[in-house]
Amino acid sequence: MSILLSEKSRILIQGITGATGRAYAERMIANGTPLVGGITPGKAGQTVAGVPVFDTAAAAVAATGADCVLSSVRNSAALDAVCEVVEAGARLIVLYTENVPVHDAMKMVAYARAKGCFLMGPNSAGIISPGKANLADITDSRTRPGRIGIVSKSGTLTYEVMDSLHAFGFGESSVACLGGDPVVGTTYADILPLYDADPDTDAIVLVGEPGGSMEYRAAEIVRTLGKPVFAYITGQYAPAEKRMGHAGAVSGAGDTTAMAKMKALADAGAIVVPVVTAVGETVARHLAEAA
Amino acid sequence: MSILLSEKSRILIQGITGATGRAYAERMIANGTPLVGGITPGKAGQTVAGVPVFDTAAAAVAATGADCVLSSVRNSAALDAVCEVVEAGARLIVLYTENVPVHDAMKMVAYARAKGCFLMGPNSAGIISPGKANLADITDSRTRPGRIGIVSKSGTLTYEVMDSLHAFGFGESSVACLGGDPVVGTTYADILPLYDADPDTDAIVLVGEPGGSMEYRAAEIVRTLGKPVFAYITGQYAPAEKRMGHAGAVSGAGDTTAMAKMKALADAGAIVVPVVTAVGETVARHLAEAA
Amino acid sequence: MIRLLEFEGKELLKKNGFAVPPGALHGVGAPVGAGPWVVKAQVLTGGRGKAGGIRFADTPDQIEAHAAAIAGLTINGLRVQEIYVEQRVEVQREFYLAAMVDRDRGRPVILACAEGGMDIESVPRDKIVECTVDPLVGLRDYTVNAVVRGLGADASLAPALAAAVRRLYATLVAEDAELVEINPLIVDGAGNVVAADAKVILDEDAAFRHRDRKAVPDGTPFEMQARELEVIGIELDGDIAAMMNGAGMTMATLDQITAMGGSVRGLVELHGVMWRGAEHIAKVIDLMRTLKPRVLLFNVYFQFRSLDTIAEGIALAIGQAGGDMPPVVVRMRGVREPEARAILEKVDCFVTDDFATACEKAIALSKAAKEN
Amino acid sequence: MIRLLEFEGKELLKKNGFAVPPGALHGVGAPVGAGPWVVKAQVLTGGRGKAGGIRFADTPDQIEAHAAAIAGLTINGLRVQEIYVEQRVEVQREFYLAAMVDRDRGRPVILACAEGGMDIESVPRDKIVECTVDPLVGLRDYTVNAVVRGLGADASLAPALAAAVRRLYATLVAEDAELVEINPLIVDGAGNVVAADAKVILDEDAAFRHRDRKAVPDGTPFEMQARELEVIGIELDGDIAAMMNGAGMTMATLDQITAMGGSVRGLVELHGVMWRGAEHIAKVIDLMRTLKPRVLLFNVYFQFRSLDTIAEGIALAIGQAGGDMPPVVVRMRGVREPEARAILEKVDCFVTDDFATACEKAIALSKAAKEN
Repeated sequence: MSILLSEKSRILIQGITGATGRAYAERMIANGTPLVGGITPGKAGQTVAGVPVFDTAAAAVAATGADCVLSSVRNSAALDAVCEVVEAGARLIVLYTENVPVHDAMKMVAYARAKGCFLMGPNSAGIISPGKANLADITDSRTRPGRIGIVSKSGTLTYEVMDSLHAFGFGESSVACLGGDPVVGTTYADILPLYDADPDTDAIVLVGEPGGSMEYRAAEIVRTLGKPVFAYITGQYAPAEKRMGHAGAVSGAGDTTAMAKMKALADAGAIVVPVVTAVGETVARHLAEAA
Repeated sequence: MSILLSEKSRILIQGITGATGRAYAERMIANGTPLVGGITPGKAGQTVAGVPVFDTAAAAVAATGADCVLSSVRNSAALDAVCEVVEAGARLIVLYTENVPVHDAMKMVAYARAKGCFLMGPNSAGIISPGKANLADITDSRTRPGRIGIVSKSGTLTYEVMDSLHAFGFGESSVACLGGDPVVGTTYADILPLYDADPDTDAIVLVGEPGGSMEYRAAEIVRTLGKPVFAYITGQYAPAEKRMGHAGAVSGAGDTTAMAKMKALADAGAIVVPVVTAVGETVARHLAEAA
Repeated sequence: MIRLLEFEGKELLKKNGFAVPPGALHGVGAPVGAGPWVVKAQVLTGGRGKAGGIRFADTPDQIEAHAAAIAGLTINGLRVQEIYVEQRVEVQREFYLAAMVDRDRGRPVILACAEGGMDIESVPRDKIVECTVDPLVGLRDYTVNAVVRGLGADASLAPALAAAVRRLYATLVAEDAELVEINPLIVDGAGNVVAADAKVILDEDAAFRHRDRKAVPDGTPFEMQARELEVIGIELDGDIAAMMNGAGMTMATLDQITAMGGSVRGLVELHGVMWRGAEHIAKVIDLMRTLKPRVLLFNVYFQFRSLDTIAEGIALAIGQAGGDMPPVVVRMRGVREPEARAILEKVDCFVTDDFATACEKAIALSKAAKEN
Repeated sequence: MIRLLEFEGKELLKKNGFAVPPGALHGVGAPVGAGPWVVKAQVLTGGRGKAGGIRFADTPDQIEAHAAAIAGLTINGLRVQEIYVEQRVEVQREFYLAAMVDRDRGRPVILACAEGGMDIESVPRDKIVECTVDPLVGLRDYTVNAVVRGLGADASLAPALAAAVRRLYATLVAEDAELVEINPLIVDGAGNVVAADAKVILDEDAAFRHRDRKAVPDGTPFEMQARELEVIGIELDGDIAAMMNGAGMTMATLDQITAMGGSVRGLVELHGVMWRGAEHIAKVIDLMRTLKPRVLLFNVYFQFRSLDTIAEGIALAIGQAGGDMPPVVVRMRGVREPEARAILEKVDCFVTDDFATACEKAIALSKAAKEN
């Protein structure tokens, strides 16, 4: 199994006729991701990578039974795009778009939550269940099916974590990137229980960052889980009050520093890994000891 | 047991310092309904019927752990009132107020649904679980604890149904009045499964009316239930296109007539009762045959 | 439910930013601008064109002649209320566009059709685009664009039509309307988007947000008078006039009488005026008597308010009417029932606490009255 | 994050319907109206009063004297940018009122305190009323009323304060602001509610809705130049200048270098300019060289875009710099790695595919350079 996304998912790309949308569509079809259609207003009747294009999300969902959407639209269209697919009944949305205004992010997050939809992002690198479906900017060949669940705010850092795990023979059940912006839809607290309930996940790797309180809510959940959680928090030496591209990574008030979060997660029972390159080794050592 | 409301509910009255609010509060306390407080902006610190008054719903919920609200405010304040208690985390709201603008009703219904809150009304006569809690304009002494669940759009007609049931020795597990307006929060389709799952309910009485399609959605649910449903639809001889006080009772298009609804419910397996005074007798006969 | 005449609807559209053809009520000053004109019957029903209620005029004299002819019309049983004269607009293209409250789905809905000017009910369902709006997020671009695509116009018209769709939805919400229908919405000779007709229904429950609005719901004189007394009255053509509390009870009483072989002359639902006291109730009863029913039936069940008031009202009305009162049947149940019974013992009426018995008695009395 | 100076913030408040004291920048025409005036340092930091940045003037001569004194000030390490002169307002009452984006809760929040004019962080938490707004329903009366109660004013002021709260929230949303803080909000001698100060932060990501707005985020010259190249630059005071893709990688590289005993001179996050090509990358590298780092480190991992571009950019920059280039360490992984390696084999740099190895090498080189 896997979380949120599987070979049974029915996927749409919003903005499928754009350059990025088209590239994703072709990669998905080439790698066996169950893409069933796309949405571009005014382009109904066309096909991209062999799947049909629809004018509206409602028409696409009605025709294909789609439940997952990868959205790659310009930032000024992001709020509209997310509202449309939420209203059409999507259960999972990856919003890849960066630089979404925070007021738009607050609205789309509130709406998606109200409708029980998992919104990854804004500014999410996506979600992938290796060997089953890929709704992420992560290359299929760089992932490996396995039994570790990853949840991360960062996209690029996730590549490092996977490499580190692969070096010790591990693979991933799913990889969920929450998005680098300060206001995102799905949080650690939403994802952790899904991995805990997934029979094909043995352990969870959580990648966090300074700023915000999302990792504290995660720590509360960690206390309730049966599976080991390995946590790496980036930005341990980040200067205070600087903005690191991800607007979320603002280490402002004292207790939203990486160090404070590492302590909170350790107190809650997580195994804290100090450098990202040590994740695989730490997981291997711990699981060997537990066995 | 009962549905939605029990002796463990923690109840607030919104507008408790008004004449109607005060009357409800005193009746609740006198009859053992678990009233824990009230809300009237600017009146924090007062008490009514021995329970504390708060300025805001948020403060009242924080102080009392309340989860249910009876709202009796003027129609111009109804949207605001419902949004406030929904946001404060109420799980059940009875909106007694009549003449709520339909645009306000649409907004409050959408918001309550989005937050997973059962909103009875606008224009609901309330909900009562006899012997446990009374959030309705139904006198406690006119109800009788028992094993029949009632769900009705009408308030007054519910009195007739109870009398008719009592005459044959039955009582009620709960009585839920959805509200007479065309746009209301909780519908038959929401309530029927709750009665079906309630171990202390043996049978369900559904009271409907012409106009709208709510009874058709109810019929779809009736097919899936294990318990017998007795349906009475009022307005069988109502003139078309007339407004009967409840704005909802407009029998416009052919298939929203009482007769068409009775047929749909009968086809779905409900036992249709042609006149309201025959409800008790029909239930008694059917349950005796089934036994 | 307040239904507006075309010219009232157009005033409301204009206030909300729509272009409408220049026009004025006939008899209010000179005709607006230069001809040609259209002379239009103002009446709350459709099919005006076929009934001769819409005529073209090239000269002021023709306006007068048409107005005189239209003034005498009765269309679908309704007399023409006003005559409206507006400049005739050159039509390049016609659309259907409407926004309404969908009571079933509990949401606003926008309807659009590439063909305008005809009865929308006669248009095949698959030619009508229907989009609901979630009030939690309001009207968003994806819906506007879907509606505009549904109108099937050239791309060059899309921005103007999108603006019209946004304006339409804003009007529905801002005016607390249940329906704003523009049929046809036209593109005129100069390429402007103009509302050539307007059908508007307003929500009377939102009057508190529109203090300047004079609520003018329609109905028979009996129904209008009932509304003035703040009760809901419905006029039918049978024998028994019945007064109930609650809409459900009102309909159930009608059902019961009809099912038992009786007939109803009128219904009054008095929920909401009980606090006004016995004299107000007596006034409502006087109004019921204007229907000349063969029997007056009261069927009330109060669980919150007490029955004394209604009993006093009935006693008062019987006393004031003298001998001019039809037979009275009262079914009462609820709070302070013995006290209410004591009041009614002093006047001439039949009292019971049973719904079916009351209906039976009222039917028997009405049949007896008929035979006399 | 665009922080506005007080006078810019007040212009924005005025545009959104707030009353502000009449004022103008010093040197732009004559002082507004009659005295007395306040002469205020315009600088993006607090504590202006204590630092002598706010002075009262009764005559134009005093304005000039104060302006000259203030112009020379450095407050909390920042030079005064402008001097603003406004009419002095008689203060009857002071409040604190702010609306901001609460990034943790993902909601707008309104803060209010009955005591204004002081640093809000020094006010006891229980004296501050904090209300969030659910974007699904917007600001509603129950929240407005709760905020107004939190201001603790007389009932006679409530309508004016309620209007101010609504206006504040509308400003936050309409201007795509992250913060609109009015401290103090005052009641003047005539009983009017006036914004006596303004602290505003705007969301630069919403620039597409505010085309007329000139985005002026602040930072060091290096950081500003980085922004012009559409990358994010951060200046520190160590030895190694590093360029990464992704914010997470940027922070992780800083962590790794620091944890391994090295130090960082600057960070550049280049995600988002890859499509611009090698020449743009070379320009960014030139900018990094202005920091005079002892070593240049590149740590990139591309799973979607290919590595050629970055390799070409590095090769180009090394070629153009001639001998004036610090040692270069490149860690590359991802799409078209062999091709990228082939490009870098032609220039003088250390290449690896391992994160830790790259950091180790960069630290060793920076220590060697320091010893020379």
